[in-house]
This record gives sequence, structure tokens and C-alpha cells, in this order.
Amino acid sequence: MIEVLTTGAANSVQDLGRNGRFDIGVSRSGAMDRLSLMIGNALLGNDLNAAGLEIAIFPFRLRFDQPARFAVTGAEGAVTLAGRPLPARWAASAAEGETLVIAPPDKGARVYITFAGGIDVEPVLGSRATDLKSGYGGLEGRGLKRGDRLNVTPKPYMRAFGAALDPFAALDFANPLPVRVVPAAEHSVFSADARKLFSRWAWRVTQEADRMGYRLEGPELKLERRLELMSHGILPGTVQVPPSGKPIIQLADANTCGGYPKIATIIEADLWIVGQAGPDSRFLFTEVTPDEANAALRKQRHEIDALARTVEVARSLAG
Amino acid sequence: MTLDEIERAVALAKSRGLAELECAIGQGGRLKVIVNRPHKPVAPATAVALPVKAKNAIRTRYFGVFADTVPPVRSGDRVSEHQVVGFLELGEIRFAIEAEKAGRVSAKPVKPGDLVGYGETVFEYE
Amino acid sequence: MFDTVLIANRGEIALRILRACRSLGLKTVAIHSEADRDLRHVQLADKRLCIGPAPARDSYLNIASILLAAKATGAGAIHPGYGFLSENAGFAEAVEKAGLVFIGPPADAIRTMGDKIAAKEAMRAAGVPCVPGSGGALPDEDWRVRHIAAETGYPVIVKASGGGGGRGMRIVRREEELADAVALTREEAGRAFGNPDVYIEMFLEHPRHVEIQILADNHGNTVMLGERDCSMQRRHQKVIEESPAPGIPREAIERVGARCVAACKQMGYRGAGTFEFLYENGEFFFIEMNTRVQVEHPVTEMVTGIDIVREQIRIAMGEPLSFTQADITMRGHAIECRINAEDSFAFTPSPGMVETHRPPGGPGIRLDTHLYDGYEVPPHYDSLVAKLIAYGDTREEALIRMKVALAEYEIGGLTTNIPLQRRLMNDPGFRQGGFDIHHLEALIASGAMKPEGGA
Amino acid sequence: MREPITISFSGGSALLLQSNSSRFDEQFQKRIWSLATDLQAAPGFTETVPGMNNILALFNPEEIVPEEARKQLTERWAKAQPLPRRGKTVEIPVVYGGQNGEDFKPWARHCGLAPLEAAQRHAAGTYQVAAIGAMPGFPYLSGLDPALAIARRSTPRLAVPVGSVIVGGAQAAVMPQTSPSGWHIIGRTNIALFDPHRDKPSTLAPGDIVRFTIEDVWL
Repeated sequence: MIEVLTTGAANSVQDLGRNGRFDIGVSRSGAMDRLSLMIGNALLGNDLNAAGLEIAIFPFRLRFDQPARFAVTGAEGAVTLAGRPLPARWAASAAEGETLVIAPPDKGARVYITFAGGIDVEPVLGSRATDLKSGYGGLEGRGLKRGDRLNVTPKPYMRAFGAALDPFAALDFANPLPVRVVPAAEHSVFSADARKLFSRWAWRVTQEADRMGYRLEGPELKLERRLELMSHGILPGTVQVPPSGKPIIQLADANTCGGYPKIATIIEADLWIVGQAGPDSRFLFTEVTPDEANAALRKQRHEIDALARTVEVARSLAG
Repeated sequence: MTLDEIERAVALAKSRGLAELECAIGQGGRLKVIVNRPHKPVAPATAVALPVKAKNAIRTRYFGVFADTVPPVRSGDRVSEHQVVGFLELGEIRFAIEAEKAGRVSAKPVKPGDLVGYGETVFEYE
Repeated sequence: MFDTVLIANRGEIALRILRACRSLGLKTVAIHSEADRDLRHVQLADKRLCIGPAPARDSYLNIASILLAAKATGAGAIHPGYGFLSENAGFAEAVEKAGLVFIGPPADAIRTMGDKIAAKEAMRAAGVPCVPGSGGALPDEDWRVRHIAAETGYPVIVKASGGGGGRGMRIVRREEELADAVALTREEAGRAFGNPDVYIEMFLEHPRHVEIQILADNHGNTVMLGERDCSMQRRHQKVIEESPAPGIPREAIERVGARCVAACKQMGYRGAGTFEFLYENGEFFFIEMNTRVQVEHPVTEMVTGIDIVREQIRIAMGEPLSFTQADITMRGHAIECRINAEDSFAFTPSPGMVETHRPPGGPGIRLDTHLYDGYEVPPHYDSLVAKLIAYGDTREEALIRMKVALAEYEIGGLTTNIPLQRRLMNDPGFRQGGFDIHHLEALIASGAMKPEGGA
Repeated sequence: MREPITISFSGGSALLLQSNSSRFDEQFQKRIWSLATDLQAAPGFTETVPGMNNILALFNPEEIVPEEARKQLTERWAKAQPLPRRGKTVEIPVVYGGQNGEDFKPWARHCGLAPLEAAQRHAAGTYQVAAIGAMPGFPYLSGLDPALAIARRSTPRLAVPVGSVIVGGAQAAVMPQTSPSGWHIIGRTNIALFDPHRDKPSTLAPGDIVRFTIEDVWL
């Protein structure tokens, strides 16, 4: 068991999310930064889809009631176990009674805590992810609160090690973050100016940024002609432009259907960057082809697979 | 005692790196073997750095490509006990190098990207 | 594919592999223990990495360390050499699982050949001649065992399935001794190998050790590179090897070689492999298959002109063999003497400093060694320090060249078995050729190999 | 047969096929359902989200490259015959008006009808589920009497309670959960349209027929 000592309600149990139920309106949910969750799971030899904690409100503190092995990945900042600082992207063993403290990060918005064996909550619709909007999955369909106890598998001590794979290395949050997009259905209906602006403006994330979506601040994107769209399926990463002309990025807990014109879709391989960008971060969108989008994702998955394989070797040594 | 047995004794002394071997044989007999070991010739030129056994040194208990912490630990810095002072990267994973005790770093013979072997000194400190 | 090969071995074979890699334009990584910093191949490799302390279990036998060393150095393939992890199926599997290339056969082939009973079953199925016997593990009932032994014909030998290298076996000459021998071997095998299965084979009184070298690629090509006679042995350790085997008709070799090739094809074998046979009265009896490069591979290289280690690597790179069976012709004769850092007559290991290394030379002489002036042979590993190979148009010429080379070879400061090898060159039995595997032991027992015996 | 459709990419592994017309077309919708059924067995395609007059088709780019997926979708659409899909009929009893139907009277007034008449006309209709979406189990119902249409509220409510029977534009729906919505609340039902713990989490599926029955009307 682990016990939550300090948290915010936006912190929740997440895995890679729900698939296969978009047709009945079930959102994907899952980690906003799936890459970091996968790195955390890979470091522990877990199934990459094992459930961990997504921490977006800090500080976060939890106590281990038993020896366990865990990893902290995602946003980088001060992390301590029983007062000892832990390096970034690190898998370590906790002894019974030790407290893990995650301070507000210096870089990134969301920290992931994964546990060897995953967090044992009942899957709902094939996933342990919390759908905060609809109120199911994870822990009772809600965010974490103080005193919550979660079941994790007891694990004996094992030597600590971390991931050399550092997705944050190339990201400078002080500058616009490069995010790749594939032009979407109504892209060509936007005015030439709007299209140019879309890929040249450094779009700022407003305070309205949560697991459902981010509103972006920037110039107004105008359509060439009026459009009346009927409800259609949308995926996390869809960049919609409502009548205000200010883009909205639909994210993990977004509706599965929408009716606004779509200018672009953020590629899966870069969605994690969005998940790590808090309010006032800026994005610079670059258009790529679907093939390029898939190649980028493939490269990322290969890196994680390689990490998982190397961890398997290291575990036999570090055990 | 046969010549064969003496040869075995010589071989044993050599294999254990002994210069002299004395043992009792038969009734009251003694055998003393003195192996003539000349001075060790000059070590061959090799690119392999032998581990410097500095008195206060942080040596690797593993191997890999050295990587700095953020911020890096430099010469002149004070380190505390169990502080992570660097990493050894092995492809996609990394192990931590910890200071065994507190002190002030006096030398850092490695730089990021160096391939560091088992038992090598990565920091010397006072 | 891969452009960097990690050499997971030490000594002369590590240097041999390094040379083959270089000839292919591949980069090399030498991993070594703390005791092996001064190895010649470590000095020559593109990258070198100390992976642990001297004991092999902490270095050359530590699978995780070796795989992680490949990660740290960016190596894409691992050559295991011989000994150490070369015939460890789990290692081969782990290498592939880690996304690296294992320069050797598929893990399941290693596993099958590592189990003596399974290996023989596979060979029988492929039509490779085996020693008559129980075939599989012996049944529990004494009467059944008696029946099998009687059918095989006395004397028989009781062997442990998990054994090898002369361990876990017992000769039975009369039926009265059978039950006790089986029970005892079973008990020993259970203790020593964790597998109490034993089997029975006909015991050959005067066999020769003759082995067939094969190479198989990933494109369905398998070739046989002739035979080696390795009958000069002491306690199952080969001392001298040669090719071809004196006095065995070519057609007999071709016949058994063709069966080996067929067996390789049947099991989807890949890489270099050696089928070891006992040869007696004109018949071959399969003993075991070695799924790696052998110590004695140079004699085959000399008579066929094929670089076996280079081919191993090319095969692992997915390339087809550059020759067919028809291209292989055996020319001349080659003899290899193993030079060990051990006392010639007491056979005790003798590590120590090489003060001077004065290699022999001349036509037809090849020396595979990692020794050099000032090198210190560490006490932790196998005592093999050099392999002296002599080649000639005829066996007689090869033998004369070997004799000259041995007389010239000087390893100052280190006790080696060169004196023994010099003595063997004058042994009438060796000079004549065609002796059995007990020859050397008999010589030693007769006192002919005592130091005072004179050269 | 030239179709007034557009196919576009939604990222690297999904395609959106949509009608170029902005009017809901029942025949077109039946072809969408037919295509959705067809794609279930199509190699490389993993999931479909039928919308209104459109369909989002997800594919696995490791099995089928994007351009090939687009080509196949085009071909499969050309072959898609209107599926005479008529699913089960679900009756939804409604309490119209009152405190759980706060827009009921203004809506009736907007339509120029007496409240009771408005409720009767709403309950007289035969509705078909065109698509499920927006939120889990939310049915987009076609078949609303045009006389009952009403533009959506200019300011969406932050929490429209679960079970609310709503109208918005030319569509009718029922709230499967409490959520923000700009539609008008005309009544309330106790039928649970969505429960993630059920074998069939969504009560309704595309093609199903919905009939509203009057349980009570608060005048």
C-alpha cells in the first residue's frame, strides 16, 4: 500500500488510456505525457500500459507502507525519497515508511510516478485511466485526495538506475516548443493568412489548460468561407478553431466528437510535449505528412523498446 | 622426493607469485625453492589507463559512458556522503556514481562521454 | 546490420577475432577483466572496457555485464569465441533479445546440442552415424538396462546426459558390474549436473578423435571443410591437432561429411560448427557437436584457405557464403601444437611473466598468440597461450617445419609445454600417425614423457 | 458515381470521411453505418467513429501506410450500400417541465405551442440514433419535428444533469452524464444511457430507434 499525504484533485491514476470505445463516446483519457509514463514503466520492467500516477499539482507527497520499487519520470525538479534527492528519470527502491516528495518541477508540467507491477485498480472499459470528466476509471473515477491508499506490489530492494533516454534534453521551455502537426480536414478552408499565421505564430497556452484541452492565445484564425459542420469524431491532438478564431487543442479527456473546424492534428509523437507544457508555454507548429508522423512515433517506440530491453538486462544484474 | 615433485613445487611457487617456497619433506628433510624473478620489465606502451589508486577517490563499481549531473560536480566542489556525482550510461540506462563520504573534489580525471571501466577513478577528493 | 563487434573473450582467440573483424572493416570492442588490461587485443581494439574483477563469473561469464557493455560501447554484435559463454544457449538468446546479433548458431541449436541425448537423437534422425547404445536415457528397470547393454555388446560405457569432457562416465566390461555402475553414475550425475539421466553406449577400445568442420549461412548453403584428427589428448584435452586425418580414405570423410551437412540443413543450423566423432575400424561414431569455433580451427584454415572466423562474422551479417562445396579443395597438411603455460611433464598451470617472446617463422609457419615481451599471464584463466601451426605439402613436410619451429620458439620466463611438444615430434607413434586417443596417456604412463627422458 | 465527400487525415493514423453537404441525409448515414461494419473486418483498420454524415476511421500504420489506407477507404466507400439498419427500439419515459425541465415552457413558447402540445409532439416522433459521441453514450438523434427546433443557448450551462432530455438545433438528445451543454432542457428521464461497468456500457447504438413516452408533464 501507498498512502497519499499531499495532493491536488487534478492528480490521478493514469495508464495509456482507453481505445476501441470512441464510437460510444468514451474518451481516451490516459496520461497527458504518454511517453514519460512509458519510460517509467519501462524502467520497472512493467507492461508499458501499467497504471501510474499523473501529478500536475505540487507538492505531492506519498508514503510507502511496504518496500516497493518505483520510478519518477516526466517533468524534472526536486524529488526526494526519505530526504535523499533522486536524479531525473529514476527507478529506485523505497523501504517501508519512507516518504516520496515531488516539489513543483523546474521543467515540464506533469510528473509520473510508476510502480513495479503497476497500480492495482479495477480496469473500466479496458483501462485503469481516470476519466475525470465522466467520472470512472482509476481510483473511484476521481482525482487523488489526502489519505487515499493505493495497492501496489511489494518489491524487495533493487539497485537504482535511470533512463539515459531524455526527451526533455532538446526542449527549452523559455522558447516556443516545436510541435509537429498534420493538416486536418478544414485546413484548406482557412484563409491563406490564417494558415501562414498558424505555422508561424508562437501560440501561447492560456490558463484554460487541463486534461480536456488547451485554449491557445494568438491572432484570430479566419475561415475563407462559413462552414457548418456536423458532429464528427475527433482524437486527442485535434486543433479546433471555434468562431472566436482562437485555437483549442483537444486532449486526453476531450469529447470524442466535435463540430468546430479543424486546422490540424498534433502528431502522436509530440503530444507528450503538449502534456508537459503548462500555461504561458508557447508552441510553434510545423506541418508534416502522415508518413513523417508515423516515422516519428515509430522512432519513439523503438527507443522505448530498446530501453525496456536494456532494463531487462540490468534488472538481472541489479536484483 | 622426485624431480617431478620439485618441478611441481617450482610451478606452484611461480603460479602463486612466490619468490621462495620452503616446505618439509620426508623425515626432517626440507626443500627450499627460490624462484628467480628478475625485475619486471618496463610496462608496454598501452592506451589503457591503469586505475589510479588515489587515497580518497570515487571509483566506479560499474562501467559505462560518463555523464555529468545537472549541474555538474567540478573540481573544488564539496560533495556530501551518498551524493550522486555523475552517471555511467549503458545505452538507454544509467547508473549513479555516489560519493562514499563527504569531501572536497580535488580532481576529476573524466569528462562527459568518456568510456569508463570497472574500478576506475572518476573523482579524487580530500 | 552492425558495424561494431564486441569480443566476449580473451587471449589468443580474442586477438584472432579482432583480426577477422579488421579484415572485414568492422570496429571492435574489447571487454576485459581487471586482470586482463594488458591483453594484446585490448590494446588494438577501437574501444576497450574493463567490465569487472578477474574471476570469470564476474567478467567473462557475466551475461548482464557483457550485454550492458555492448550497450555502453554501441556494439551491434557479440562474438563469444570458444569456452566461456560460447555454448550457452541462454546467452545467445539474451543477446538476440537485447537487440544484438549473436555471432553463432541459433539458441535452440545450441540448446539441443548441449543435451547429449537430444543431440544424438537429432543426429540419428539426420542419418549421422552414432555409437550403438541405448539412444535415450536408460529406463529404471534393471532387466531393461541389461537387455540394452547386451544388445549394444560389452564393453559398454555408462554416461551422464548432462556430462561431457570426460566427466560422469564409467566403463562396464561384464554384465555383473552393470547395475552398480548405472546406479553410481546416476547418483553422480544428479549431484554434478543436476540431471540423473544416464545412457549406455558401446565402448570403443582404440578410437581416434576425428571431427568434421562445417559452415552454414542463412541462405540455405552449408559446406563441409574436411576433417581434423585430434587424437593427441590428455584427459580429454587436445594437445595436437592436424588435418587431414592420416590414413582415412577421402571417400569415408566425404560420406560422413555429407551426413553432417544434411543434419545442419535439417536443424536449420547457422554459423560454424564441428561434429566430433570417434573413429574405429573404418567407422565413424558421433560423440557431440560443438556449436562454436574450435581452438583447432587454424589447421582447417591452412588446408582449405578459408578464414573460418571471418566467415562466421559474414554469416552473422546475413551474407551468403562466398564459396560452394565444389570450391573447397583440401591441399597439403597442417599440424597445430597447443602451447600452454603449464609444466610439460607435471601438467600444472604455470602463469607468470613473459620476459621475452621470440616467435618462430619461416615457410608454412603460423603462430596464433597474444603473447609479447613483458606480458604477464594471469592465473585466473585457461592456460592456452599460443597455437603454433605448421603447414606443408605433405604431412612429413609439415612435421619437419613444426619441429624446426618448436626448436626455435622461445618464451623466456614462462614455463610452457613446448618441451613436451618437441618430444612428441620425435615420438614414433605420432610420426607414423593414426594413433588412438589413449596414445599420449599411454606414453605418459610408460614413462617416456618424463623430463629426464631426453628430447 | 461521384460522391460529394472529402477524405482527410486526422494525424498519422486516422482518416475522416465526410459529406460535403451540411444537411443530414438519412441515406448517406445508412452508408456510413454500412462502411463502419465493413471496416470492422478490414485489415489494418482498428476502430471507427461514425458521426453524422461522416466517419472517422482509425488504422494501424504498422500494418497499412496512410496513402494505402486512404485508397482503401475510398474504395470501400464506393462499394458501401445503404444499410437498412434498424436497431432495437428503446422507450424513454420523460417527465416534461418542472424543476428538472427548466427550458420546457420557454421552448414551447418559442415553438408557438402550448406546453402540453409541445410535449405531445416531442413524444410523437420516431427518432433514430445517428451517432453516439460528444460524451460516453450521448445519442445524436435524428427525427425531431422541425417545428420543435430551437437554436442552442448563447451561453452553455456548466452542468446539465444526467437524464436531462434536451433539444438543440434540429436535434434531440438525452444527457448520459452531467456535463456542460448549450442545449435546452425540456425534461428528465430515469433511464441510464451509459454505465461503464455494464457489459454493454451504452444503452443506445447507431441505428437504434428511440421513442419518448410521456410520464408526466408539469404545466
